[in-house]
Formats: sequence, C-alpha cells, structure tokens
Amino acid sequence: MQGLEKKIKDRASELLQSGAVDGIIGWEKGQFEYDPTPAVFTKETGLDNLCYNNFCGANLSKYLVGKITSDKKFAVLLKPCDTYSMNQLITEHRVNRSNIYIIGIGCNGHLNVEKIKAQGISGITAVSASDDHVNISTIYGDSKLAKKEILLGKCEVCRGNVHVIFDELIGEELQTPKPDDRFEMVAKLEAMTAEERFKFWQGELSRCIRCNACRNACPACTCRVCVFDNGRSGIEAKANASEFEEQMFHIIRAFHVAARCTDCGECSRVCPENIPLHLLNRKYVKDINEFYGDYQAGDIAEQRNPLVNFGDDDIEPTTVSDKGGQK
Amino acid sequence: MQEVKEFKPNIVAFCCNWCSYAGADLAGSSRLSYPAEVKIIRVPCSGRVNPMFILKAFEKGADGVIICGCHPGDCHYNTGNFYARRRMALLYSMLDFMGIEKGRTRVEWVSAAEGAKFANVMNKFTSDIIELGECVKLGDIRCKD
Amino acid sequence: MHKNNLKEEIIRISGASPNKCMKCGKCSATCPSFNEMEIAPHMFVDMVIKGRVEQLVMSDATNHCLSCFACVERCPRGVEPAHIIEAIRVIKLRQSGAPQITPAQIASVIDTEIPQQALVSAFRKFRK
Amino acid sequence: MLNIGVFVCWCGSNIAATVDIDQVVAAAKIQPGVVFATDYQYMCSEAGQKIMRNAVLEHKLDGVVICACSPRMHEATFRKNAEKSGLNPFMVEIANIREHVSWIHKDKAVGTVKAIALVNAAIAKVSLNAPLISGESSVTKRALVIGGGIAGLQTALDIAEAGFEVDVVEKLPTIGGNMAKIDKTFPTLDCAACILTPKMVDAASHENIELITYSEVESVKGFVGSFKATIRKKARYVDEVACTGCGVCMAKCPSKKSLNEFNCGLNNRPSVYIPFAQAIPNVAVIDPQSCIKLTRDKCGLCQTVCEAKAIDFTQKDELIEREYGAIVVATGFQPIKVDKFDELGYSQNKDVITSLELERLMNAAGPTGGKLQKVSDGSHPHDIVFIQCVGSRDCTARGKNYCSKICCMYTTKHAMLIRDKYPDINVTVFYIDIRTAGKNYDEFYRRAAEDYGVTYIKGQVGKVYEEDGFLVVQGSDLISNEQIKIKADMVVLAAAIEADPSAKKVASMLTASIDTNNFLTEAHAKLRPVESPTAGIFLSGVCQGPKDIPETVAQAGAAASKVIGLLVKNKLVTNPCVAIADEMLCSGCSNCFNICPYGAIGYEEKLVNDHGIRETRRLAVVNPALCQGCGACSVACPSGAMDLLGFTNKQIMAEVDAICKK
Amino acid sequence: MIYSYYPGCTLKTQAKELDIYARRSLDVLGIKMEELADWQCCGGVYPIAKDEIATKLSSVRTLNQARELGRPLITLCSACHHVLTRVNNDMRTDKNTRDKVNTYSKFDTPYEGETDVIHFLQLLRDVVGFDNLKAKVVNPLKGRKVGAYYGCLLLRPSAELAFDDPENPTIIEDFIKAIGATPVIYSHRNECCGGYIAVTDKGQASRNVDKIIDSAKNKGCDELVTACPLCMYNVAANAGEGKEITIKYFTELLAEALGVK
Repeated sequence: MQGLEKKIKDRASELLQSGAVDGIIGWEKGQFEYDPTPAVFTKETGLDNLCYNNFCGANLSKYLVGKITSDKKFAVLLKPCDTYSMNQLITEHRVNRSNIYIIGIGCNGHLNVEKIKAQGISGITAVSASDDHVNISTIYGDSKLAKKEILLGKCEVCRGNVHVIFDELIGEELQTPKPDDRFEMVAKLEAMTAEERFKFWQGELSRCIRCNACRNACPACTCRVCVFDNGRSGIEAKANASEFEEQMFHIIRAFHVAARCTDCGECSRVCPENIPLHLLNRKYVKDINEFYGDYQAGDIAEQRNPLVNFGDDDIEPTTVSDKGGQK
Repeated sequence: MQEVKEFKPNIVAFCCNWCSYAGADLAGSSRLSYPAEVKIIRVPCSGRVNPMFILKAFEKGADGVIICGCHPGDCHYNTGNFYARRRMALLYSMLDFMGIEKGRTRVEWVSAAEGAKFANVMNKFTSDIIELGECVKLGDIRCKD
Repeated sequence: MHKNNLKEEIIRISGASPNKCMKCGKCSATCPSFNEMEIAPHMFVDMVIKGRVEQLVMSDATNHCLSCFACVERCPRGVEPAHIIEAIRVIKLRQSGAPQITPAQIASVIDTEIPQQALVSAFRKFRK
Repeated sequence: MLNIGVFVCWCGSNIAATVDIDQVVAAAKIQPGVVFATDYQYMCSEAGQKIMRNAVLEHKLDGVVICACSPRMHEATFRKNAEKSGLNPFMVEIANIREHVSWIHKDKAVGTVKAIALVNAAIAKVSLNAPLISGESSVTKRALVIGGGIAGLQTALDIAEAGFEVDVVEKLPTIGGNMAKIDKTFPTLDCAACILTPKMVDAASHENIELITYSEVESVKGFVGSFKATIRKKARYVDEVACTGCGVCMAKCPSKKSLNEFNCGLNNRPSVYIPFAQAIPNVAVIDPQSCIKLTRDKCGLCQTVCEAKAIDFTQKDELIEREYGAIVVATGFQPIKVDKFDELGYSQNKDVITSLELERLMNAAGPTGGKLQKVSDGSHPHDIVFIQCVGSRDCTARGKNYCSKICCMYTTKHAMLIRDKYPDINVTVFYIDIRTAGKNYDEFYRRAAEDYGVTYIKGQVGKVYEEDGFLVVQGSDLISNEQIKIKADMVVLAAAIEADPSAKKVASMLTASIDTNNFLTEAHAKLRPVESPTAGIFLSGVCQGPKDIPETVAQAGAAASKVIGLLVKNKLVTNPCVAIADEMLCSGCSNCFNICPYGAIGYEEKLVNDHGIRETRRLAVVNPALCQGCGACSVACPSGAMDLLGFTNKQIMAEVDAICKK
Repeated sequence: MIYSYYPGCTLKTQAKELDIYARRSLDVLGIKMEELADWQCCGGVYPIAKDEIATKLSSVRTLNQARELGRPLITLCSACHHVLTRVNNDMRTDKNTRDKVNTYSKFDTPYEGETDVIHFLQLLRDVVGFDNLKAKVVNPLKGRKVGAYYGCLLLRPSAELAFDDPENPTIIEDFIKAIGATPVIYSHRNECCGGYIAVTDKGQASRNVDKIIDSAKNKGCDELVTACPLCMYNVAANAGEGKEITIKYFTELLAEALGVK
C-alpha cells in the first residue's frame, strides 16, 4: 500500500507540475491513521499530506459535481467501485468529462475503523494489511485481526477490480476482497413476516436524526436542490416531524436513486447512527434485476436506466403487491 | 349498549383523465355503485402519479391508495402507464419490504369503456382495505381526534 | 316456504342466473328429453323468473331431465337451465322427504346387465 | 389569497335528489378563500352561466369552483364562461358531484359528505391555480383515412370535395371493403355494386384523393394538427403503374388452388390475381404464400406472358412517411368464425353456410354466376332455413354480447330475394326477436312474411344434422311450445359481426380508446359520436359499432365534416397545461428528456443567476408546442424541478390533503 | 412416469372389459398405471346443487390420494371422469366448497385441486400419441366401420371438462383411425343415452337410444364404441326391437388391434 501511495504522489506531482491539471482530488492525512478525509490538492507542496491507506474508503467521484461549471481541470483518484459512480454521473451530465482526469487506483479492500474499535481496540497508531489479515499497532500493543471481519460493508460485497472508466491506472494489480452474496441480508428481510420487517425498520429508522449525511455523501444524490428542500415540491421538510417523515424521507430518497444507485454503500458508511440504509437501495437493485433483468448502474455510460425505460410485458404492480415478500 | 363504530376507510383513487376517470364517469352514468369512501383525484395520466403523492396520502390519513390508468399499450400519451407500472411495482415492493401491509396500494388498468370494471375494482379494493383496517404503520403519529 | 323464498332458494342452490335469459328457446331446441317433460326447459327458467315455482315443484318433469348438460353447453346467455331443474328436484326431495325411488322398486327394474353406476346414480338423483 | 366563488349545480334532480345542496353550499362558504357560494338548478344553462359571470364581477372572484357533472362534460363550457367574464379560463376547477357522487350513492347523507370532500379538494386546488395562457400550433392540411370500404371512401370523398387532400390506406389489394361482396341492399333491394362502384371510381379519380392499397399504417406519432404516419406498402410483385389489368397472368398461372377470399373461399383463384372484376386499382397482385416462383423459385410464367412487363419478383415492402392534420378510422368489420357453434354443423356440412357466403352465391359476379345452388353438389335447393343470432347477443366465451344489428334485415332481404327468384323454395327463419328499427324497415320485414310467404319461427335452433341426404334443423317453436324438426337443403347462419382484427392495433397506435368488444369508443355517446376522445382522431362506420349501410354513410359524412372543420383552421389553440422546468432547480440530469414521448424536452446551456452566482448551466427546456401535458417527466425528475402546469405537485397534494382530512 | 388409476365401481363388475383391456393395452404401450390403493366411489353423478358438499367428499378423498402420490390420475369410465374432473374443478375455483370440504376432511394439507385428472383417451392422444399408437398396432381393424359414441358426460360442460370440441369432437374418431378401422361420423354421437333414467323409466332410455342407433346406422356404422358403462348398458340392453347394434368399449378394440385381446 505504501508503495502505491508513493506512486500516486509522484504521478500527482507530475500532473500538477506540468499543468495538465489544476488540482488533484484525493485523501488527506488526518490526525490518525484511520481518519483521512477527501481533499483537493492544488499545490505540489501540499501533496505531502496526500495519503492512500486502508481507510480511504470514501468515494471521491461526487466531489466533481461541484466543479461542473469550473473551467479548471481536476484529476481524481478512483477505486474500481468508485468508477461506476463516475460513469453514472457522466451519463446524467452531472460532471464535465472533458475537465476530469481519472486516475484509477488499485484496491484490496478498505477497513471500517468502527469495527476495529468494536473489538475493544483503541489507541491505534499504525495499521498494515495483507490479503487476509490486518496487523494493528496500538499504544497498548499489537493485534492481528481477520480482514474479513473489519472490512467496510461495501467491501464485503466487492464488485471486483475492474475500473469501468479511467484515463490511467495505478496499482491495478491489487487483489480486491472476495465478495459475499450482496443480497443475502435483503433476502433475509424478505423472508421475514411483514410484522418483523416493520419492527426491524422501525427500530432502524427511528434513530435517524436527519443529519442528511447519507444524502450528502451519495454520489447519486446530486440534485442541485433536493426535493426535500424544494418549497414547491409539497414535501419540503428540514427535519423529521414524525416517524412518518422518517419513513417517507428514506423511501423517497431510495426511490429517487433507484436504478441510478451503483450500490457504492456510501450512505451506510457515513451514517452516524449506523442505519443500514444501503439495504433500501439494494432492495431496489434486487427488484430491478428480478423484474427487468440484470442491471448495474454506471457500468456503461449513456445507458437508459430501467426507470426511464419499459417493456410491453413488465410485471404488474398488483402482482408485486399480491405476492409481496415471503410469508 | 356499546356502540360499535363502523370503520370507514379513507381511500384515494388517482385516475388518469383519458381512460379511468372516464371509466369512473361511465360507472356513474350506468349507476354502478361503489363505496363513497373512494374519492377520485383526476390526473392527466397514471404516469403523472408521483410516489410522493401516495406517501403524502398515507401521511394525511388515507387507508388505501389506488392508481388507475389506461391498459398498457393504450395510454393516451403512448407510454405514461408503462413508466407508472415500473415505478409503482418498485414502490409497492419497497412498502412491503418495510413491512407495510401490501394490500393498501394497488394499480388497476380501467379503460373508458369499463365502467363495470371500475365499480368492481373499487368494491373489491374497499373491502380489502376494510379487512386490513385503519392504516397505522404509515403515519403512526398523525393527528387523530 | 313462501314462493319468493322458494325462488331465492332455487337461485341459491342452482347458482344459475335465470334473469340472464333472453327467451331464445335454445335450451328447449336442444333438449333430448323435450317430449318427455310436461314443462320444457325454457319454461322452467321463465317460471322461476316469474316466481311460479310451486307448479314446477309439483311437476314430474324434473324426473325426466337427464342432466346431460346440452342446454348448459349451448345456452348463449350462460343461464344453465339444467342447474335450475336440478335445484327444483333437490328442493322437492328435501321438502317432501319422499324419495322417487325405493329399494323395493329396484327389484322390478333390475336386470342382469344393469351397471352399478346406474343404480348409484339413480339413488343419488332420486333419493335424499 | 384568491377570492374564490363556489357554484353548486342541482342538475335538475340528478344531483339535488341525493346530495343536500344547502349543506354543500354551507360547507363551501366556510372554506378559506371562499367569498361567495351559491347554487342553481342548471349551472350549464345560460341563466346559470350568467349567475357565475355576475358573481365574478360583483365579488371580484379570481378563482371559481363549479360543483356539477364530470369535467369531461362541461369543463370547457365553464372555462369559456370564465373568459367571458374576464377571468383566466384556467382559474376554474370542477368538482364532479354527479357521476362520482349523486349517481352512485343513493344515501343522501353519504353522498353529501362525499360531495363536500370533493368540493373542498377542488377549492384547495383552485387556490393554487395560476392563470395559464394557451399557445398555438399549426395544422397540416391533409387527412388520413384508414380503411377503404364504403365508410372510408365516403369520408374521403367528402373531405376531398371540401378541397383538402386525403390519403386512403387500405390493407387489401383493392378498395371496396365488405360492401363490394354484397349483391343487393335493404330495404330498397337496389344493387349494391351500382351504388358502390361509382364511388370507388370517384375516389380513384379525385384529384385530392390518393389511394394507397395493399398497405397498412405502421406507426403514428404526433398530435392533432400534426400527425406523422409511417405506412407500409406491401410488395405486390406487380408494378402498379405498368399493369393494365388485362388478366393474362391470371389465366396462365399454374397455381390455381388458393381459396378466393373475395368469394369467402367458395371457389379458388390463381396465385397472381385481381380480387374482382371491378377492383380498384384494377391491377394484379401476387400471393407470396402460394406463388411457385416466390416459394420455390420455379415457374415465373406470369412474368413471361405479361406484355406490360409489370411482374417484378424483386419488389420489396416500401415505407411511406406522411404528415396529416387529422386521421379517420374506418376499419370496418368481419363476420365471426362460426365453427365454434358446431351444433349448427357449419364445419361438418357444406350446405350449412354463412349469410355472407349466401351473398356471394346469389351474386351475379359470384362463383355460381348468381345461381343459387347447394354447395355440396350444385343441385337446386327446395328448403332453406335461416338461423338468426349465431354468436350475437351471446355472453358466453364463444359469442358476442351485442346485437349485430344488420342480420334481421339482411336475412329478410335474402329470404325475400330467394322467394322472388325461386318461388318453389320454402324459406324458414328461426329468430329470437326481429329488430327492424329504421325507416321502411318493419314494412320490409312484413312484406317478406305477408307477400313473399317467408315463414318466421320464434325460437332458436339446438342442432343441425344430416340425415338421409337432408339437413335436419331441430329447433324450438316457442309460440306453439314445440320442439320441431324441419328438413332443409341449405341452412344459412347469420353470423355475428365483429370489429376488424386490425382495429385493436390501429386504436393502440392512435391512442384512441377501444371498448371491450374492440369497437372504438366515441368521445361522447350522444354529443360527439364520430370523434374519438383523442383529439384529431375520428370514427367512420362499423369500427365504432355495428351499423348498416345508410347509417355508415351518414356517419362517414359526419366524420368528414368534423375533419373539414379541423383542417380549415390555420392554427389550433394548444393546451397550456404543459410541463415546465424551474431553472433554479434543474440539474440537467436528462431523466425527463429520456422519458418524454413527444421529444418536447431539450437542453440549453443557459446563464443563470442563482442567488448572486452567475454561471452557465445545462438546463431542461420544454417546448410547449410539443408537450402534450402527460406529466411523466415531472415524476422522473428527482428534485421536483419539472412540474406540470394545471396539475402541479402542490395542487395535487392539496387535493390529497383535502380529501384525507377526516 | 407412473400414472395413478381410478377404475370406479362398475369397472370391477359389469364393465370389466373396459378395465381389463385397458390394462393389457398399456403394458404393450409401455405405460405404467397403478390402481389407487383404496379408492372410493366417485358418487356416480356430479352434485349440481351448490349446497351439496357431503356428496363431493368421496371424490375429494380419491383426488387427495392421487395428490399424495404426486401422479396424474387416469380415469376410464366417462361418469367417473366427469364427476372427478368437476369436483376437482370446484376444489380449484370454488372457495366455499373448498373451505367446507377441507374443514370436514382434515387432510394434512388442505386439498386445492392439485391433482390432474386425465381420461384414458387423453392419455392415448396426448401422451402416447395416435401416430405412435398406430405404429404399435399389430392387428389393424381394417374395413370395420366404427361409430364413436361419446354420449354427454365426457364432453359437457366443455368449459370444465375441456376434453374436445363439444359439438364436433374428433378424439375417438382419431383413435379409431389409429387402430386401422374406419370412423363413421353420425349426428347423435354426442347425445345422451338416457343414463340412469333406465332405472326409473326404461321407455325414455329406449326412445333416446333408438334415435342414436338410427342416426348411427343411417350413416353406415357397423358397430359403436363407448367409454361409458351407462351408454354401453342403454345401447346394449334398452334398444327397441330390431334396433340392436353391436357396441363395445373402446379399450376392447384397442386390445384387439394391439393383439392382446
């Protein structure tokens, strides 16, 4: 990983120096090993702080949305899964492709610090990972954890090491984690009774504090003005006034990104209440695959998504609601 | 003697102007009765029905929401009901996934000539909703008096 | 039983819809037992509509319907005359409790070739 | 806040009998914004409209709610009235308390409660209405008629006479339709060919009419005033211009075993053929199913013998694109297949035929040269039995619910013609009811019974079977209460008629609505009988429902006059209820663009000033001339930037609110 | 695949031929059919009255047995086929009957009409295939003019029986052709023989049968075949003086053609 970071820095430096780009969108070192944050590097000198480690899970593609009207050119560091979001943004004209230089970088899975902490580990000073294991140095000593246990949710269901769009690749040889069945949890919920499902979601969504982190992180939530902030939409609301509004916010949010969501998992990653929001999106992904044939948002640019498309013999909503989840 | 208050559901029917609203008119002019709990909102096309409308209706106290449009292939605007079909299939599936009773939402295709079908659909839907009872899962805390 | 109740009972038991009849006579045109029945199939339907059901219950015509379903098959309105006739026969048996056939009678008609099934059917049809 | 006026109509007793008008008025009065509420016996009458106009002026109303019948009925009336009083017509909303309340809820208390809810919804909506201004669109001065039977031809001729160009698209190789097969017409017994063929010639020679035969409309796009149609002209394998119609190819063609469709399959025709002698265009066509050259690449004899060099085996289907201002559907009918009614023995006995087959057997241009003879052996029949309502008035899966309307009269015509020409033939008609509503129709039927000695038996037939070389017809004689058996040499079945199978596809293509029997639906059963609910689409002939020839011709003329009324306009007023994108909210994501069926949404790079930030953005722009107002885009838009005027998100939610308030 | 088989009462007694020849023929045709272990009487006639539930129970027990074996149920007797098919259809489509029967019967799983009831002739047509049958014939019945006598119960009501065109059936004629004989089509082949009326009014049965025989002879039938013991009985025993005609079960001709009679 460290070797890769070096390569990225060198390349970034070259790009800035030559004037090929006006800025690099990457991750900046935080206070600790495990809290790098997305940042724009416009000066070579700042590149010292650019990092690429086991905690660079954030999807940077959305940061280009804000640059759509800029006449400057930016390079962006994208892991394989992030490139799907980029492709989708290009399809929806939410970024200006000609002003973007995409550096596809290799990935062998990123870690969830909360999961590490949950194992009772604190005072982390350094983390190094192999394909299977992670060595964690702390001020109290070292420990070794199975990597699978502490991966980010989205890495557990990794979609592979292919960059669907890029201008150049660095470190693409890295081995991405072997994925679990990403629909397992959705299927498990489907198999519950309606009552159980209701209880489950009530329990999860009642924790929502409406901080909008999910919305802000989501690379599909790129509306200039969100419908919930649009005074003419009839559903504008700054905060949840009732349990109903919690449900409504999340149903509408999931619906608005349905068929556009690349299943990048950012929503759940950033949720301060650890609500598994990605399950709502993933339910739509699963339904869309089952109803209209397999579809992956962002794997090809400029394709019509299933919600702006139709077939003559599509499944009837009545069939869907009559059948419903199991039981 | 204890008075048993009969449950009167609140049902919103979104009907497209060209087929289903006309079908409802035909049910009217043919004097085919259906429950008065069903109240129709005219929209140009089933493709105009935003999932937000449906959720809003539940929030405001609806116990059932039904969308009626032209038969697939016969949409006045060619394709509106095809989109509606996909949107509603996904929305209904999500409501079910969140544990909301699946009978509270429905889509039916009713042509301008199907007055009898309109009445039948509304009779059936209303009796289904009565069986489900008041909608409490959606709009838990809505004002009740 | 009041005759209106009787009419309702016939409709309930038969599951048929006499009001759909458009009086075309196709049932009677089709019936192989037409000449055996003092009341023809179309009249059964018509008399049920008009509520003249006592006369039907009195009649022996029900015992000559073969339940061959030719009228049911061909009726353009889906009226199912054979089902109406059967309902009247059933009501008649239930009301009177008097079977149209008794084991004692069997001896006289029985021959060596008669299949069991004929006896089973006849007993099912004519007794309660 | 607007000043809203509410006007509750009694519709005589139609509404007032089951809705408490006073309560509705009282409830409306206390709604926010309502400054005036009243009721009147007939709001749509001039007196009623005047009440509304006066109130608008007196109370300075800027929003009006009419509580009356369906908006599909009188929305336009009240909008026009609003305009007269200086109010924007789109500041009027209708609460439908007739079709949706008073006519279906017998309990007055229940009806009143629902009426109040609907009125409140309309008030809630109108308080969010904004004045809308209609735009204009142009009219292509050309009409398309689909179907070249008597209905289509009459419509085309009338439109052409008014000076507009008309294309007639006919799916068969010749125009003429079903009427061309008929020998005589009721109740005058004049010769069908003598009426029809001159019309066919007129159509062919009219400078404003183009006949596009052996062709089908494949797709139609656009809207009233500017439709774009794609027409598939099927390969005839014969050069339509070069062919002289000499018929030599027909005589020489060695493949002569194809059933002659024009004669209902009663005889055969060659693979290269002219459908009938008076066909228009009078040119040959090759049947690719049976032609030896086209199926096995042998023969080609016709090509050799054709002096005009008209045979062209390489011909391909051709696509023609045309623009039209109006489209007339005249797709007609066909008799149903009667082999599902085999108790009547159609598929088991050659001498059981349909009425249309009898028509060909009695036609001088038919397979027997007009000599009535048994199909089985060509002998002279002595007893002919007609059976009415085969498949008509039949609510089972094998029949049609409706009365086919023409059979009583044409059977009477057949019976009379037979008795007239062959007095030795006994004619019996089994009927359920004889329906003769029409000028001189009942007189015609009585003549058949009284003067021509046709025997009419009230009752249906249960079985037709062959015995000893005769047909036995076993039926009911309901008057004498007998089951009777009649010997016959021929039995003629009055098969129900059904909409032509192409009607369903055509209706779907035109987004014209269709009923459960595949007949096209009229915009209003009484007031707009020749218009489809879809603007610019008109109905002519049996495609709308069973009709005889006089009715068809009358309706064809009516459809033509509606088309002329449309084409004569230079501009049409467009519906202002169109989509509109909010520049401040649009993200330029293209969801709406992808979904729009009319191509009405485009994108522009536009300089915007968003709270002081000036930048150029990619924004959706709706072309109001193209937008038809379906609103599908407004749902595809996640931010709510796209909305639909007249049916905005806020308006619909306000209605939802009002309705759900308990 | 193995088929379950429901013989019914009469096939064990008066109509043994219908049963025996069917079994022998199937051996030749290579189809395995096992008689249900303890079948009950179908009830003889279909209970038309909507409120008669008890009279449907015995049929349902049989149908449920077949379901438990998971095999289609073959019938031979027209009456049994008619009753089982229609009761099965009620169990599929009529909630009232289904609920009441299941409440009473207490099967482990409620019966909902899962069993497929197939008449032996349908088996020959749809599973064996008449062309294949023809190939197995060793003794074609050349020159025999055979009339198919369908009667009423196999064909009607066609919406439920879905056996063949009720007014112009062809299945038995196709069968006759396959075994090498010449089918004769006559008008009264789908008319009722009188059925159980023979028990109470022989005269009526006789009058019915005579019409059928007249119609058959008129068209040149030498013999009739049937699938129904009632038809067999009425034609054989109740024909008027001088009207008699040979009538056999179709399975007898089948066995004869296959050389196992």
